[in-house]
Amino acid sequence: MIVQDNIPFAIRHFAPAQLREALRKMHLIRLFEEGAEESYMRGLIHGTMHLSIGQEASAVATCMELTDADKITSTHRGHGHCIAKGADVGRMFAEFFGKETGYCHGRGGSMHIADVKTGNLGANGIVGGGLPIAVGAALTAKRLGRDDVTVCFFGDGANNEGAFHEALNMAAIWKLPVIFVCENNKYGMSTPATYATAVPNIADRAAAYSMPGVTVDGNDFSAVAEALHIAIARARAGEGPSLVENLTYRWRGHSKSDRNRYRTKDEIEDWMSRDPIARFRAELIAHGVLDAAGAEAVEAEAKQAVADGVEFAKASPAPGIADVTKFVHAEEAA
Amino acid sequence: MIVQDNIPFAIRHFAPAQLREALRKMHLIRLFEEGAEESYMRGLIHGTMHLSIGQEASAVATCMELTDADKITSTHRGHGHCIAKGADVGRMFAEFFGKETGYCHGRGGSMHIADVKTGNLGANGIVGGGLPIAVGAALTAKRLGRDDVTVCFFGDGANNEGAFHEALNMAAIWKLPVIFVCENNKYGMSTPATYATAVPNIADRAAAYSMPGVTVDGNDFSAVAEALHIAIARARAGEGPSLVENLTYRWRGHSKSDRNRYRTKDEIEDWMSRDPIARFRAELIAHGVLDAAGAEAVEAEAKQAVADGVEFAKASPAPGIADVTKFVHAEEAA
Amino acid sequence: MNAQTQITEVTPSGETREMSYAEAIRDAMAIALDRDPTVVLMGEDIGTYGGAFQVTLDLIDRYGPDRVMDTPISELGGAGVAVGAALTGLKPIFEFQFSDFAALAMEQIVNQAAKLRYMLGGEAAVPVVFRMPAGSGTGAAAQHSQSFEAWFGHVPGLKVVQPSTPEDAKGLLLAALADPDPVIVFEHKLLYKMKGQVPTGYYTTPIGKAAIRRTGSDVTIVASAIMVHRALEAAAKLAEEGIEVEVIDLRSVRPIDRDTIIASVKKTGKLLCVYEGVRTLGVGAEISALIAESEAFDYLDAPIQRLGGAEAPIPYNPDLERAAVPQKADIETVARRLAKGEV
Amino acid sequence: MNAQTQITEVTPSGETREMSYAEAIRDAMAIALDRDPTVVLMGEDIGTYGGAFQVTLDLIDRYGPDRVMDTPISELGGAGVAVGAALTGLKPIFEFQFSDFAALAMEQIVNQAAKLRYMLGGEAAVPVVFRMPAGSGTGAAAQHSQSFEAWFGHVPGLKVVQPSTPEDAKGLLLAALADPDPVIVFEHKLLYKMKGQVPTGYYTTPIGKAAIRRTGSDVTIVASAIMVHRALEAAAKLAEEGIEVEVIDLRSVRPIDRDTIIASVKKTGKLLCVYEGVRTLGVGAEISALIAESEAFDYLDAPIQRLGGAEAPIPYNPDLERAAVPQKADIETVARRLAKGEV
Ligand SMILES: Cc1ncc(C[n+]2csc(CCOP(=O)(O)OP(=O)(O)O)c2C)c(N)n1
Ligand SMILES: Cc1ncc(C[n+]2csc(CCOP(=O)(O)OP(=O)(O)O)c2C)c(N)n1
Ligand SMILES: [Mg+2]
Ligand SMILES: [Mg+2]
Repeated sequence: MIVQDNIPFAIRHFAPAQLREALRKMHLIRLFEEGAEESYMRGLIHGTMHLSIGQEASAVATCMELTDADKITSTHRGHGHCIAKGADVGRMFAEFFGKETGYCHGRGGSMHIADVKTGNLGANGIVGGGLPIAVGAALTAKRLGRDDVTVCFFGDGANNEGAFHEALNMAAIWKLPVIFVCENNKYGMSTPATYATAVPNIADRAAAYSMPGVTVDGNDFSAVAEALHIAIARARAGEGPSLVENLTYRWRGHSKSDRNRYRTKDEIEDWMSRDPIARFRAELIAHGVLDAAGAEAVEAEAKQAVADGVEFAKASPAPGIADVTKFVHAEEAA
Repeated sequence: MIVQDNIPFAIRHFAPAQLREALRKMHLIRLFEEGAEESYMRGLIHGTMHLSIGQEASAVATCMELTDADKITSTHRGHGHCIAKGADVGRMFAEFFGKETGYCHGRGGSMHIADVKTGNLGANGIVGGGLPIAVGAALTAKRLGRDDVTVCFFGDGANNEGAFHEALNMAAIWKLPVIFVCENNKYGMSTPATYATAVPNIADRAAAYSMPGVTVDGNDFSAVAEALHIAIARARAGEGPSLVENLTYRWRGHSKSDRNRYRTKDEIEDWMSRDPIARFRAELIAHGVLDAAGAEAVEAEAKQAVADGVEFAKASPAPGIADVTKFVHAEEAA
Repeated sequence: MNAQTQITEVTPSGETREMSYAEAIRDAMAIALDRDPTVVLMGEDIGTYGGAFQVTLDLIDRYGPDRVMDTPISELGGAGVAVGAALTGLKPIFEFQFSDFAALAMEQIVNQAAKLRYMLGGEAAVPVVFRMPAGSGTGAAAQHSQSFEAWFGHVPGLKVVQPSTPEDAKGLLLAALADPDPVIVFEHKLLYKMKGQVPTGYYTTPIGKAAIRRTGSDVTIVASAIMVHRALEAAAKLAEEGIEVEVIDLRSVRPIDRDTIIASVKKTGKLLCVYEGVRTLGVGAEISALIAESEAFDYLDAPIQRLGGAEAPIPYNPDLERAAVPQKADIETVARRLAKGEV
Repeated sequence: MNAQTQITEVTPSGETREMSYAEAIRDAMAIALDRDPTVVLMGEDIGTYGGAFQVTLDLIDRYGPDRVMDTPISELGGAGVAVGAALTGLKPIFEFQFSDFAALAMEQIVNQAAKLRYMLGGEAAVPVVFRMPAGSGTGAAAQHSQSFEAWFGHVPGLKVVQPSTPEDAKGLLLAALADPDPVIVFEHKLLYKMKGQVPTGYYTTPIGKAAIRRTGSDVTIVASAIMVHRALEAAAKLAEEGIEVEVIDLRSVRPIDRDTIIASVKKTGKLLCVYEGVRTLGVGAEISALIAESEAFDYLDAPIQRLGGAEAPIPYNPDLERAAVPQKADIETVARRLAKGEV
């Protein structure tokens, strides 16, 4: 392939249909989360949730080259990952509404959203909880001689958990096909990464595990896709794990109860001006992958999917309370 | 001070009496552990224990500049640390014999040997258990405006515990006066550090916490003392933590039940030929700190202390079984 | 900061003020920070954010980041730092954001904090307090809704309390801090907004004493945390039917106040234990067992009943979530049947 | 290694062989490794070293390091890797070197493994086995001698077994592995050298069934792990005095075999629970409570007795250590008093 320096990696590397689909997923994530927010306000969703609005490029670009056989482990801020990996927003809404048709049959909610069939092993309510699990998934692939890889999403806050250290070390010594993707959105809840983490970039810590570490602009779809392309190739070639750090930002508060006392309006607005979706969309148009009308159509498609999803969820049945202990154990073993 | 390049740091830096005392402690550790081994064979000690024979320079040189106000946290292989910090071998034997006069009144044994008065916060049965505790001790010093430092001993095996990561990160972000001293004796039980740890030197991991990390010959008294001198000065000056890695070797098996299937005879003999005590002793003689007779006298002193210690321990009373729940809570709160 | 180790005495004023459970805890912490310079608060997002449940709220503004320390997301290490600090002269109050995350720190709490005094033959003390927001009912699902008090209650060297009122939340926290040994305080998330009269100034509520919240002669209910309120509601309802329920607020899981419970059961002859933790091996198992082995055994007129959490993780769906822990109606039903001799 | 997911059937031979408890566990693991290519063993020093208690011994020589994996000293991460592997197609048997170190891994065992199937609405399974050498008696003091079965027994989604014989050690481990959900196996360190007849070949011992080890009509003792043997010794002694003790080996803490225990207590009218874990909130509390709430209540002729571990960490001194857990003489004394109506 002839490298054309002025053309971003993603445009060179992916077919137009793939790029269009990526844009669709980014819109879908944004619209899904806006829809979830609205449903929450209207009392259709209870509990809490963690929105990833502003981080869509990171989710979608990271999953760009993954197949359903490849696995991801996700986080409490996992809606984007779930959609990026191929989940259906109707079943996601149904889960958030606590319905039997939801991905977790209403037992998990936002914090445990999963879609095992598309390789999403689940969001996780425990910060850092998915890190060793991802390493285990990669171990399975290696032991069973499969070539699937596992992508482990985690946040800047999670990188200070002991689980991070133990997981990266084991992945490295066993050369496992896992890619650790840190979504560094500058804060773990209210705590700045600059306060909580003793190094400037999370990727600096890759050296402690003799693995490659790279920090990229997480709002630049192509930059993320390229970093993942390299890391996935390395993993599939049996050369072991990598750490990729996507610098990004969440526009919303940490969760539904955030008074937002730790970020300035200026900072938030500055980051909103770097909207990853608008950026990617402009890029696609600039490189002739789509025209403006085509982009509108993509967005409209996503909008329709969200509207349909909400309707599906609303119309779905809730689990019966007699089933409170169902799924604790396998049926046959119950 | 004029640096004389051919004279080792320790000889330049410490007074002859201090160096003599250091040699005495190294002998004392060796002889104490040999005495403990013998007592174990004779059934005076039960349970298990972890001998540090071969690692004496690391223990003594590390503690060289510490006062009783300075703290250490020790490990399951902690006899050397305990003696280096100033403990009395009689009370140590008494502890091993399960006696009321022991440092832990017979409740702790080898794995929990401690001497809070000399600043030894205790050995630890949990690998890595002392790491965050040391950080806490350093936090106390900083909060209370004291200038004492804490030295945290841990092994190469412990460096793969999550506690290592969390502790070093917190020490770094809070710039606490703590020195992490890794005694890298090449194995965690049977597991080679080269297998279990994804970096060649444990000190390489210091970079992940933006702290200085240095690897020294842990059987070279002076090299260890110098590394600690620098780290302690840094800590006392409020500049934060350091990581010092002492490369050393245990001559004995991991514990009393080791079949030693993971090390070659050659390797063990090679390391025995690098005896840190003989080396330090020769150095002291070479630099005129002591003559051969003086060195003999030092060793004899240590021998006597061990013999006296065993007698003290034997003659001491055991706790009464009615006291099994004594010390669970403070007396007044019991 | 300068070394200053004497404790400033604050005289209790004899007055009370209406406060929420969360405010009462905050008040206790402020008093502790005022009177003892060795007290520090530690935890994730307890500073500017004010804590996940806004319990520390503005304490950082009043006491600064050296006394109100945000910790990285490092539960094991954070708890261990608190243990090490307590061992050497500070009195840390460490907040877990949710008690579920204490699962990451069991090593430091159980293997270290609980045992250090003993392992060192009385030569060391670990005066640390761990605050644990616990319980279900917030739609936060299986990893944010657990009740671990039975785990800690099983560990010698710890004390474990579960305040159910604002007054106790303050008094037990101050007692925990005054205690020379590690204390675990379970705070129920659904109680944070509950209001009540709370004495102003410094006071302690003794650890290890249950409280009789309602006297009655027909059935004894021993309940803990939020279940105390559900039991009281059930008791009020049953009183209308002429059934007099004695409601004991357990307050302390370790040590357990045997005497109060035994005396009550000797009077009523009937015991129902109500707790939110999983039924099997939960707090009610211990209460049942201590009665069954005590002199109260001979006074028992009916099998001892337990209402505990379902044998399932806490589900997300709100109806399932409610079904997973005892509700007022469940308590009412069982207590009624017990009173009527139907079990 | 190549993907190969079918399970090779091994027919039980109908024969038995004398083996130690440790050998029986090893035999189970070898059979599992032979018949199912997805089985892997993980743990610290389980390879060349053969495991801290020499349970895996030479399995690394027979199966190689891909099937018998030494893990770094990373209990949380190691357990989590096992969980992730189980979630995606392997069947890991993870050995904790001492069960005490599971305190570091409660997060992965309890928050993840135990709940994943439920949180994901049945769409996932975590068929992992955690092996836990437990108990006191080796002079290893407070951090190497604990009995945590009550903690895990309190957690829905887990199964928890405590084999007391070589035959059960093998059969329960194979049953654990065949189980589609996570199972915790507590192995008592003092039993590793105990010998017994063990069926050769593949078989499973059902999880959740207690075993009546001795029948008797005067007193029921429900004992677990090593306490089964002490109870049997005590029972033999008491038989000489004409006191007939029924000894039930609990075997499974979660689920508990209610039926067997209830039937026995209905027969004897007297119950003594004997367990090594700390008395308060230990396994005996649950057994007592389940009887006190059951139809067996009406058959009880005496208060339910419990003999559990002291309310203290396990001390180092050997005499103190023995005093900290029930011994044969203690069981004898309490069972005798119970039989004679002295309690
Ligand atoms: C073990 C654990 N500790 C604390 C929390 C509470 N909590 C949930 S999300 C979060 C912040 C996580 O920060 P980061 O990893 O940066 O992810 P982000 O929320 O920024 O996406 C915290 C503290 C938790 N869920 N689990
Ligand atoms: C948390 C924990 N895991 C495992 C063990 C068992 N164990 C005791 S010492 C040891 C090896 C420790 O290696 P290292 O840190 O290098 O210290 P060394 O023994 O070499 O001095 C192990 C695995 C333990 N005591 N604690
Ligand atoms: Mg973040
Ligand atoms: Mg080592």
